[in-house]
Amino acid sequence: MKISVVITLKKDVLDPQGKVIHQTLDGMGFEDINEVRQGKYFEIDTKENDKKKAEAKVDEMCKKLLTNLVIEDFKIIGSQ
Amino acid sequence: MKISVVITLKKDVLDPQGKVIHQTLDGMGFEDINEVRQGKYFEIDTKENDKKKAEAKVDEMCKKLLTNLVIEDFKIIGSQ
Amino acid sequence: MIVNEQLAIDHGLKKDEYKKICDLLKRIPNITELGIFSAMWNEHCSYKSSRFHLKNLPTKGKNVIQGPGENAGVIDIGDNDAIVFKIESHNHPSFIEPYQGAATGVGGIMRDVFTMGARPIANLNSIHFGSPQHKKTKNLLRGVVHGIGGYGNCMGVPTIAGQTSFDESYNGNILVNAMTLGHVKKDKIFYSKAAGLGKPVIYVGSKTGRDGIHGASMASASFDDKIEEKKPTVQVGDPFTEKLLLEACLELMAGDSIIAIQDMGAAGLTSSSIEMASKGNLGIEINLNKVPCREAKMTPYEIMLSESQERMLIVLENGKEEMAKKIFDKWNLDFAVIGKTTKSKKIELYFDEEKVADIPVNTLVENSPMYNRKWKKAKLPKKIKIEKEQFKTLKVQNVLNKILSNPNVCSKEWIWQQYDHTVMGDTIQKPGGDAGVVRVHGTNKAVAASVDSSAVYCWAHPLSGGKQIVCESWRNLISVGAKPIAITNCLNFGSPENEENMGEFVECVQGLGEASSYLDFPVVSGNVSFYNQTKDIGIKPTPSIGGVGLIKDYKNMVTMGLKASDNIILVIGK
Amino acid sequence: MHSSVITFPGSNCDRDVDVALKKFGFKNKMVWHDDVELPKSDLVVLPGGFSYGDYLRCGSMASKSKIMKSVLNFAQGGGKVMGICNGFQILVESGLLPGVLLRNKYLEFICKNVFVKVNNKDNSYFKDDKKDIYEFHIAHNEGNYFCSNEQIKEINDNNQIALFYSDENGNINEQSNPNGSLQNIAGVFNKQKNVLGMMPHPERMIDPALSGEDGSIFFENLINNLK
Ligand SMILES: Nc1ncnc2c1ncn2[C@@H]1O[C@H](COP(=O)(O)OP(=O)(O)O)[C@@H](O)[C@H]1O
Repeated sequence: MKISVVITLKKDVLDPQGKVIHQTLDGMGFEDINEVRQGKYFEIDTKENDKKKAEAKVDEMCKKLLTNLVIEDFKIIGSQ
Repeated sequence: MKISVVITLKKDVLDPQGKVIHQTLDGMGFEDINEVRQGKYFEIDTKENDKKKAEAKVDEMCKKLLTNLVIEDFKIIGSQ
Repeated sequence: MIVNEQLAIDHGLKKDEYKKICDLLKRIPNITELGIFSAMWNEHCSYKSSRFHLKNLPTKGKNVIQGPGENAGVIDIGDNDAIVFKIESHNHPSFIEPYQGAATGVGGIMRDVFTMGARPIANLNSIHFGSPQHKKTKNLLRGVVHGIGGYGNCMGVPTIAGQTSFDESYNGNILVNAMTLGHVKKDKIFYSKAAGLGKPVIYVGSKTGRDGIHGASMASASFDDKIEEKKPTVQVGDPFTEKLLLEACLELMAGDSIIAIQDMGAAGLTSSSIEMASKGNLGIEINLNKVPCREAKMTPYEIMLSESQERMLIVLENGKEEMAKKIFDKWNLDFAVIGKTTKSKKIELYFDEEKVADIPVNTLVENSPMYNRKWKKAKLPKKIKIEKEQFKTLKVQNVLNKILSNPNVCSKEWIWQQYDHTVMGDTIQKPGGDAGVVRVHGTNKAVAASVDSSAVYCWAHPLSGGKQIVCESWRNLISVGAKPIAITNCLNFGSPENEENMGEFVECVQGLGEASSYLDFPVVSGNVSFYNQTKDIGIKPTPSIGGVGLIKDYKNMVTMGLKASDNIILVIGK
Repeated sequence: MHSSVITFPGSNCDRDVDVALKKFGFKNKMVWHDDVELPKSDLVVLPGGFSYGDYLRCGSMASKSKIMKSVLNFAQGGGKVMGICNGFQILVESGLLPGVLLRNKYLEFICKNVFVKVNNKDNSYFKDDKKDIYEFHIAHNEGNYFCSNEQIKEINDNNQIALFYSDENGNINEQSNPNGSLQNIAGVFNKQKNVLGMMPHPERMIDPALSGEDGSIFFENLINNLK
């Protein structure tokens, strides 16, 4: 089973990358943008085939390694 | 309108980060993993409120800046 | 929000400190004012437990241009050249978020140096971790090293030396001390003293966000089990913006429009504006609506206490605003006139047309608390007894292997290889020797720098440990052929409210002072980090000394590598 | 000989290259990324550093800056363009050179001396070179050269590889590959060989007091070839 997770910076945390990408897009003529935020994306392919169990495992991985909850949030966005 | 995009490495491109994360998770006792792939995630908040138009714009941004099509693929995963 | 004693205590103030605030103001402060007092009066900004002892350190010398009290110390190296340098701790944030904590530590110290008009030319760092076996050590070490490299490499400043140690007393409280050296022409040094009335006060750099609100208070509190709750106070660094800020500031500094400049470090806009006003014996008036903000609806309290990185405050000459703005526009940085200097000797803040703070500057600075804390001699650890007989059974080879494989002794190349140590094209002694050496660009002179600490010595005997560490710094500099000139110090200790920890501090500082007086090796800048402890147990006393020396002709530099076979090897000293 | 060095926001080896070019006889001009026109140049150098903080992908945003249009035209007209480190990354992102530079295999920034073997001397950068193997300095986080199977075939067929990581005797093997680069590639040319990108920094090795002097040999040879 393949679980997809998205990790984003918390709302009030500075996203230096997003800021510069926004400026660059603006300079390229994409002027309608309010904000760009960059995050990370993971696809974790596990042997576990039970959706609930697989998601619980990934939830644990996110908490223990993949995110630093000081500045980031995570969300499981798909399982297949 | 906020468009979410996921950018992933093409299948045949080596993902050393994913590999190291896999190994680390394995070492932490998550032994059921087949593979971990890391990608990027963007949330682009545009003034455009027409879903089709907004997505078309983001599609263009991805092609012109956000992805390097030699190694990456992108997918719009949500619009709200 | 109602301000009362409990709220003051929640801000880290003591009961009698809160009473003192009310007495000084002759009223109860509002929430913004309370925030300002708590930031200015905490240990990190006010040095309330250390000032009493620090004043005994020797700070003058014939090469000293600026001693402690400015953003960094400055020494004269002849021919109108001067070196600006300082070391700074970022211990607590690095434990919570090792990458960002270490990165912003490096960013902060570089800002201190270029605020004075100097281009940073070398970085150093002193990092201390718990036992290599401890479950957190590996991640912390990795994160810190990546953070230091991530910021310094992006800035294009070489990291030329450092120090790494492991000891279980840091298991719950690692140390990350970062040091920067910069080069400036002696007649182009900038200070933070505001002067003149009605001069525009300018904000430049990044926007203000809600990051690190109360970071300075966190640096003054010890870790306990509730550490998770303190998490959101960590800031994210943006070395790219800092690189732009560096170039923009140096470009503006090339002219003569700046009266005073101060970076926004701990306690952000609060401490920078108050320091400038205090040094100039002036008042400052700020319209907080003019401050560039990253988030909508930030309150005056948040704006004043935000620790967003990569920001500066400048007092300009009248009429230079347009010219200055052009420079910051070119570098794509925020620029805003947010206030002016006044003769009120007060800090006066306005928000939405309302006055939201009105505090006499002297109550925040001169009247800040100073404590001569109780202390007692720390109990010295027991001597380790090794019987003569035992020595005889040891094999030299085994002993050597054991020493060389000790994490505290083994090569640190895997660390410094992750730091760009050759950018700027003047690094003539890389990490791996006794001290790093960089040429002063375009001259025959070179500057040597080393950072040292020896917690075990200081723990075994604080007074001698304090002396030894200054001597070690001296030896490292003379070993590369440099004449030692001055030092900066970062004093990492446990709680000053614990009499034994305070005792370690007092005696170490005394030792430091004695050795540096004796060697004519004055202290020109420094930083104190207290409350390095987990629960009630303090770390081993860890003063880090950053020494700087001069090599008049870089061709006379000495390196430690053996040069040819059949040379005679001598041991000197006693 | 006239050269131009382009400063992007975040470039940090621009001064170092300026020093090196002048030392070996170039009349060098610094050019701002936001400028539209290149000054008259025999050589354009894109320096190392962290343009735009290396955010998104290294070199990606710099490749969109104003001056790059002129650089593109200049290169298409046969002008000599050299990218060092971040400059190399910008050149691949702008399409002037094939491939991409991925994160180093061991995920760590590497700063050290390496050896590189010159593969192709039939161009103005390495013609009449006295050396086959240089000791150069590298300092990067993303130097892991990669391209598709078809591309690598084309690159080899056109003899576009400029430099390989090797050991000091010129052996090209895994031990001498510091970052996981495909086939140990340290530098590539475009088809016409007027555009060169390389990860190593010759400008950091132009003085006996620095990491070495092989950079001096490189620059001396370069200016002679361009004359
Ligand atoms: N964190 C670090 N950053 C940069 N250089 C380091 C670091 N840690 C150690 N080094 C370098 O490794 C070498 C050995 O360090 P150390 O064992 O502390 O030296 P010493 O022999 O003076 O005790 C020194 O040259 C030092 O500059």
